Amino acid sequence: MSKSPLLDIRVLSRDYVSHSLVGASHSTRALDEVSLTVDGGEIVGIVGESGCGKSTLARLVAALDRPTSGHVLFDGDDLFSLRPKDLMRKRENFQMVFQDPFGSLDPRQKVERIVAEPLHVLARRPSRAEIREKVADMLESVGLQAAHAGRYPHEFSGGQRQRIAIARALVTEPKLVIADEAVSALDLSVQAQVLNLLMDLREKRGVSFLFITHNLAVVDCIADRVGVMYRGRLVETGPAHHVFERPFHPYTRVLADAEPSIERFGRPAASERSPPPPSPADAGGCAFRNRCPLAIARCAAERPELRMIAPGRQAACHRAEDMAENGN
Amino acid sequence: MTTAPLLSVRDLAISIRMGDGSLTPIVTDVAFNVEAGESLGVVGESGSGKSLLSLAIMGLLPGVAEATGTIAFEGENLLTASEDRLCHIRGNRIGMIFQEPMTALNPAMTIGDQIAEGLVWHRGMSWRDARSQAVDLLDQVRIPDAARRAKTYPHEMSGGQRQRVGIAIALSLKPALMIADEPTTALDVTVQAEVLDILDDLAREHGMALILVSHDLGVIARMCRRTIVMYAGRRMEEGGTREVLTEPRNPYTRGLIRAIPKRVADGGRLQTIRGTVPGFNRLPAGCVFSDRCPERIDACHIAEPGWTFLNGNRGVRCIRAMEEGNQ
Amino acid sequence: AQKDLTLGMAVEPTGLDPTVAAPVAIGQVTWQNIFEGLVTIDRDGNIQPQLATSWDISADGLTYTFHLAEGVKFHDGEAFDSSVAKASLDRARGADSVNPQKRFFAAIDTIETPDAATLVLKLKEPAGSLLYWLGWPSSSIVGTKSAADDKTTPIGTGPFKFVSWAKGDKVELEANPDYWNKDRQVKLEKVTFRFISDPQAQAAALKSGDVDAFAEFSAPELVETFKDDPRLATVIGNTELKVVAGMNNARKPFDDKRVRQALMMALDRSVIVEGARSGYGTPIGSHYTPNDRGYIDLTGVYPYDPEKAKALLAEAGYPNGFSFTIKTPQMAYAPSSAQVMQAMFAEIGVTMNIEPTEFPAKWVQDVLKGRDYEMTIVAHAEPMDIDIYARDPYYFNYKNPAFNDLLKKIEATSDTAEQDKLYGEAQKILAEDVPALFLFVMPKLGIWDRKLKGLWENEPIPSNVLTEVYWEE
Amino acid sequence: MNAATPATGRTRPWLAFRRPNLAIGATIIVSLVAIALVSLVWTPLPPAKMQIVHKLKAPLVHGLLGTDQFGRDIASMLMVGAWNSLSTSAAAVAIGASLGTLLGVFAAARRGLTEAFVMRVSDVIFAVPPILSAMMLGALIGTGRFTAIIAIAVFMVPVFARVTAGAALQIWSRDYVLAARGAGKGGFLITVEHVLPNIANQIIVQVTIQLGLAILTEAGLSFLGLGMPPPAPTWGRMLADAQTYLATAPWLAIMPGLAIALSVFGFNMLGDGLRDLLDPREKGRS
Amino acid sequence: MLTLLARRIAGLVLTLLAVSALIFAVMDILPGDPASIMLGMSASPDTLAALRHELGLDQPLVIRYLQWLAGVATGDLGKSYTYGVPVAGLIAERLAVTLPLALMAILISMAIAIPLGVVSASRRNSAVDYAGGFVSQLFIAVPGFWVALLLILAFSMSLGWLPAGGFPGWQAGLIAGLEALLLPAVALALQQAGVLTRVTRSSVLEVLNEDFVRTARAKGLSRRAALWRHAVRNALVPVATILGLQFTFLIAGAVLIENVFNLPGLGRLALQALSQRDIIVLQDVVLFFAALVITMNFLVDLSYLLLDPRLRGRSR
Ligand SMILES: Nc1ncnc2c1ncn2[C@@H]1O[C@H](COP(=O)(O)OP(=O)(O)OP(=O)(O)O)[C@@H](O)[C@H]1O
Ligand SMILES: Nc1ncnc2c1ncn2[C@@H]1O[C@H](COP(=O)(O)OP(=O)(O)OP(=O)(O)O)[C@@H](O)[C@H]1O
Ligand SMILES: [Mg+2]
Ligand SMILES: [Mg+2]
Repeated sequence: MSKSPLLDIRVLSRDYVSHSLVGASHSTRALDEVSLTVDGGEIVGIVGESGCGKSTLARLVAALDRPTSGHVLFDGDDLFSLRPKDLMRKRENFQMVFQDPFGSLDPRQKVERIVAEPLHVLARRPSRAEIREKVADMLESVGLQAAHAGRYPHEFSGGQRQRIAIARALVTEPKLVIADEAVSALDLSVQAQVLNLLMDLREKRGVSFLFITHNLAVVDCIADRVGVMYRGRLVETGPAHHVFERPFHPYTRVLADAEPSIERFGRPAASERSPPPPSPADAGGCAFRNRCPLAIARCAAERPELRMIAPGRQAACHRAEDMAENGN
Repeated sequence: MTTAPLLSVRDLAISIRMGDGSLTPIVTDVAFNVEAGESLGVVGESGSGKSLLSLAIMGLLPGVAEATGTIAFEGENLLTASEDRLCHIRGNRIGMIFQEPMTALNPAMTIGDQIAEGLVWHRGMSWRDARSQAVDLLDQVRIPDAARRAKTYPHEMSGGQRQRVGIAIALSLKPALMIADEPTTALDVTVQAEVLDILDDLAREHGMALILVSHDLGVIARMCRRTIVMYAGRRMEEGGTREVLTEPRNPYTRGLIRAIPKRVADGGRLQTIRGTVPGFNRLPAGCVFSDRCPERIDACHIAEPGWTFLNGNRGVRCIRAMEEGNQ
Repeated sequence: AQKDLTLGMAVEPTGLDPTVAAPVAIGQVTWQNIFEGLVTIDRDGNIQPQLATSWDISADGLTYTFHLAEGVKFHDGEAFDSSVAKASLDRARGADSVNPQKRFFAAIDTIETPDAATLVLKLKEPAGSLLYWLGWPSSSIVGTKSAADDKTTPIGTGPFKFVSWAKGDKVELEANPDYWNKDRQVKLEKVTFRFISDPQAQAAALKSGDVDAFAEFSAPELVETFKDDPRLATVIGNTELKVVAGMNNARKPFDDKRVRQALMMALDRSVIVEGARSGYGTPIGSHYTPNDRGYIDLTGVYPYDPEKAKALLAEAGYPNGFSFTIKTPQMAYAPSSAQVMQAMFAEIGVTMNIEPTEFPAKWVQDVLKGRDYEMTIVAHAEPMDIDIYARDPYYFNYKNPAFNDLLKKIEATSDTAEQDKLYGEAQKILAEDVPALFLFVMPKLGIWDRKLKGLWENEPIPSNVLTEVYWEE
Repeated sequence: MNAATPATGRTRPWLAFRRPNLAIGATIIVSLVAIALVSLVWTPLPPAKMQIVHKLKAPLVHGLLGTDQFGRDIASMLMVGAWNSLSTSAAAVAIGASLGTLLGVFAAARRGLTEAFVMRVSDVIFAVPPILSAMMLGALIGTGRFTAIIAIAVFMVPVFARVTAGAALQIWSRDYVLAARGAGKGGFLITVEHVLPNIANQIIVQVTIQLGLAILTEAGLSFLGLGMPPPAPTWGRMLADAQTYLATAPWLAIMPGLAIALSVFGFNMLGDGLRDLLDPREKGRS
Repeated sequence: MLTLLARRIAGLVLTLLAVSALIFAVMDILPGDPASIMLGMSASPDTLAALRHELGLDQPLVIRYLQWLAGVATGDLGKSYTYGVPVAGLIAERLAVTLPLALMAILISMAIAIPLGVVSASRRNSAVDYAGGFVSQLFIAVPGFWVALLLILAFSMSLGWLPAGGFPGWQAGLIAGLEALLLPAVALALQQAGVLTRVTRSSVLEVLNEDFVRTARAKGLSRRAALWRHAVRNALVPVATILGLQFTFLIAGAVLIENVFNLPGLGRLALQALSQRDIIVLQDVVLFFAALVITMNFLVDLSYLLLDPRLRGRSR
């Protein structure tokens, strides 16, 4: 790698300590030593089941939360060692889009104010006229009309709201947009519109995306590279299409198999599994081993680390090579 | 058709009384049959009236909604049946599984009791017997360690497990018809697959008819033999699932299928349906889809097309299909 | 006949030992019922023998010799004799005494006990009123052993014994079967004092029969509602409660006699009585009540005459009136009287602002001790306390040497006729000078069961003497 | 892209009055306020004018609503009392609501120790019964309107602090707050721009409810002689004074009692109506 | 559970220290002292000094406060200045009246409010709902002391069924005691019932919108059964909160009613102590109130655990 990546996530961990009213407080590791990079103009997708730490990762990258350990380097600067003032300036370059288009817009603010909110970070406060112009610009570039600036969020449909949220994220012309389930709440027809919009933006403005979702098809559609997460750990990365076509981690396989598709009618043949017992994410071994059809003794003893399996492809599995050889 | 179907819905229309007292029609001209043991999928985007439809069959429409038409279940019109009669049918003959596993269970009652309650209520069983049967049911929906789990509260279970409890409740009285209103949208894919499998197994084992409501075409493809596609409270298309998904006859269905995200060759874009679902108080004149339809013709704006029966058990609502059908 | 009695009182005593605290409610429960004194005061206000069956006063008025009753026992069995009496008086006048009447004992020089049945008081100077004060609750004779605990479990020589005290609610007494004075056999067996402060609740308790009697009913406006009740009798008697609106005579404009006189003339006392007390009350013209000896009616000295009042004000330099503040304690009579006065003062152009003042705490601090006020209104309860205008310091800040001389003369004579004449003169001086606005004497509104007999009608001293009370068949 | 499609039609303001609560409450309160305002310039008789000869006359015998024990005109006193009671309560609620809201949003913004501290302060205030603290305050600074206002306000502070803290915490968990933080905004800006506007409804509703309570409390304080000094008429003191005339002149107690009940009722109805009107969940319903 | 308790107690102690220091300071600033109140208008200065010494009032404020604190820490609440008896006993006597009164009032108000609230909610916008709403609004709007007067007028003076006031003490028998407390309890309960009805109604309405009620109906339960078996219990959490607040209020704030019914209650003790400047009694009573507020909050939290198993899980 000659030039340094736009976003460089280094062994990032986050523990949530729950102060129970009783007894010792106990901590959950929501994010466990995740390392990942995003280059300029790249769309990196993150998939994984609910609760695997996707949103935690997003919040950390957006510097809305502090990690237990690890670093997030943006443009070479470690976000968590910046002074608050510098961090605020830095925010000009990365913004976030949230999942729920109904909850992420303040119902009592007009679209103009909502979209203009991130301009707060600019060193030079733009004038009213400039703001108006910028907002109008943004609204048009996400497929809304400048005239919409004077309306309230409740006057818009879900898809339109998500566009407003995207306009807000783009108003400072950031280099990176962190999209946490940005299309999950949308209906099919709207989802397609928004996905197209994101791809346009990447093309026209060179915006990078860290695109988080639980929908494999969406990632497959939009992302250049994908990271699969399981229980707070990154278990596989690689070019999106390859990862789903030929998974190197059994969990990716399970995910891909479970994804419903209109190309598969009726029930898949090999779905006769008993539900897995909940496995503790202990440090001792692979967290997936209890659900894993390929588990071997080593999986319980030694935790697999993320490693290069093929060019551009990494997996954290002791049996990744076997998977690679066996093909599909 | 020699014998009457298990469920026969005719001319169903549902309206909502708005804050200012006016009635807004939501669901219009819905009709379909469900035979015993058959599985029917209902797809449609959010707000297209799927839930109202399911609730209407259960007789549990919210107070502001009014339904007309007939919903004949085993020959009895549920819309005119007495509340007592409905109480008897609900749970007993028709079971329902709800969308949100997190909120559909009473947080203050053990899951065993929630399952047993229906048995006590309808079958007059003792709580003791009902509870032991509840444990069996939990077993059937593949909840491990069922006897212990029966004594726990919903919050101690995961979403997938709760949804299984919901299935167990609906299943407890061995209803002839099971309505599942988006039973897996709140779950992630691996759990969704498991829940769908269980539902499938049970429907088959008990010979239950199943109405599965979803907005996920993939789920419908996996589960249902027949499918109805709904838009703005209207059925747009009906037929065998495979035919509907592979040879859609309505432009809306076609649009939906094309909008499913999939890898598109280099930088290509997904095809979309332009515009958004209109609110029920501002539907376009003529065909409700006419303002968004890429294949519309002038006639589309004039009158709403009726339901056209095509060959086999297929039907569609579209002027162009009417032409084709009449050919 | 019925042998028990429930008597209502508005105020609960704080402690039951009248020799260590001032509130009249203490005496109203215990005096003559539980505790007795060397002498006592009867229902007409006369001094009568009690534990001292007789006494001699030396001609120079400096030696009092008391002959004590014999065979007297306290409720706890302690025998009463001259040493007990001496101990009791010494306790009241000692250096660390907290007896509220301590200053009346200041005249006593030494106390001797020649024998068990004789007590001799040697005085420093003649004290014409000593004997009277020895009849008061604070002079009660307490036992040597029991004195320390009398506050909560009073032990006396009286015809009733203390049984229990449910604080906030009631005190119960029972007849003392071993009472020493066989001439005075009580007819009640059990007596309950119930403390009810809310006048409406008092009325309700009376009407529902929960309480048999209220010797001092609080709300005159409710008296009318008892008129139709065949079971209850309303008995209006006299009290010593003189309601006066004291002025700060040292402060402008009240330092000008003409202003005070004008204010007096601005007030129609009978209207005040009518408006504030539903007509129950007797207007007075000086600091003296009609039931005290030597009383003269002086209400005519400055009768109601707003025109004259205005003229007098103008003469004093206040043709357009002035404005001032009255500090009113929150007892019912004060704000209501003040409101009527306020309206009347307004007629002569004087603005009076009412400042409700917490009683006793804040009132005592501000007015009585701090003398930081312009006008106040309060009922003076002690009998024959005309001498307060001679006290220095006292809250009126009134200074009249002629008046002071007069009072000294009264204290020096023991001839009652002469005393009465001098009292008359004193009343006249006050009526003329108007150091305070003399308003009215509060009546004793007794309301009780018609069959109940023997309760005091008048109140020469705040008390509820039950020795002669009985139920008619 | 076409014009936006409103999710729901805009609420037409007059429709609000289809809600009986709101209509009844607003009518009562507006009339009371109107009467209170009129009393500032006109009353049938001067409220402090005594006519002892006409004392305790029944309604219509002398004056519209009769006279009190001093022969004062009850109708006039009630009118001025409306002003005194309403303005005292309004001032108290204004103070209590602003202080409490301030504390509440501050607690919500800071969480942790600050929140615990605010809750402890509420506990402390709750621990001292309002009448007791009013009496202490009265002894300390004298009785009067100011004391009554402060005494009532003190008791409102924890109420508002709790209500706002709860509501504000919910707002703080919204994604748009997260978005604002992503825009580099701090606690103060977020509170002003997002939290306060979004909890304003709940505060307004609470204000109307507390106004009713304040009138009751003011009446209780006046009843104990802790309110405004005479001759200023207040409903509470009129009721207190009337107590002993309940048997002989019942209208004396009934009139101010009704006035109090009516205004509390009005404020509660208004609060209820506003709650229904402002609750978004109620929008779709009848 | 124990840590929960420990935290609460720590909070309690802090709050109590703050309250007591505050009251001590305020009482010191307040004009008037117990000695001159006890000795009346004509007491001489040396008598006053003697009494002040006897009561320990001649010591500096801080010393008195610390002495009082030390006493409380060792379980000695001190002696009343005016009554001259241990305060603990005084409070206990008053509590014997106030506690049953508050309990009765709470029970009566629950008996009125919960059915009324539930029925109003389940028949939203029906005649029953409007009537219930009107009645509860009325209960809230009418001042309690006024209701008390009317109750006395009707039931004691006219009908003579119940005593007009006062408390005979429990030694007079359970019936007599309860009779004496019945009217005041009703006077207190009506207002509380008004509030509680509204809380119950809105809480039940909220729960009726929950999905699990629909699940219950889908099982075939009738409207009534779903309401009582599923909705009501879940609706009780906010009701419990209000009940806790009300109970504290009834113990501490029922002064007006206690006055009208002449009940020797705790609220009146506090007022009396204040007007007599009996600082020790006042301190102890307020201390008790504060402890009560916090204990009540704690009990309410415990009742949440009872009503809502979700919270139980968290504390495991
Ligand atoms: N504030 C928090 N306190 C304690 N635990 C938390 C907190 N936020 C998240 N967690 C836990 O951390 C884990 C990861 O949560 P996160 O929200 O990142 O998951 P996710 O992958 O975004 O899930 P979803 O798909 O459901 O949004 C979960 O187990 C969650 O319960
Ligand atoms: N109780 C109600 N009051 C008012 N409108 C309602 C009510 N219930 C449903 N509607 C309206 O009826 C229409 C259809 O609602 P329904 O819940 O049946 O949609 P759905 O197809 O189930 O959507 P989703 O996929 O989001 O669940 C929507 O426009 C909705 O706003
Ligand atoms: Mg997430
Ligand atoms: Mg739905």
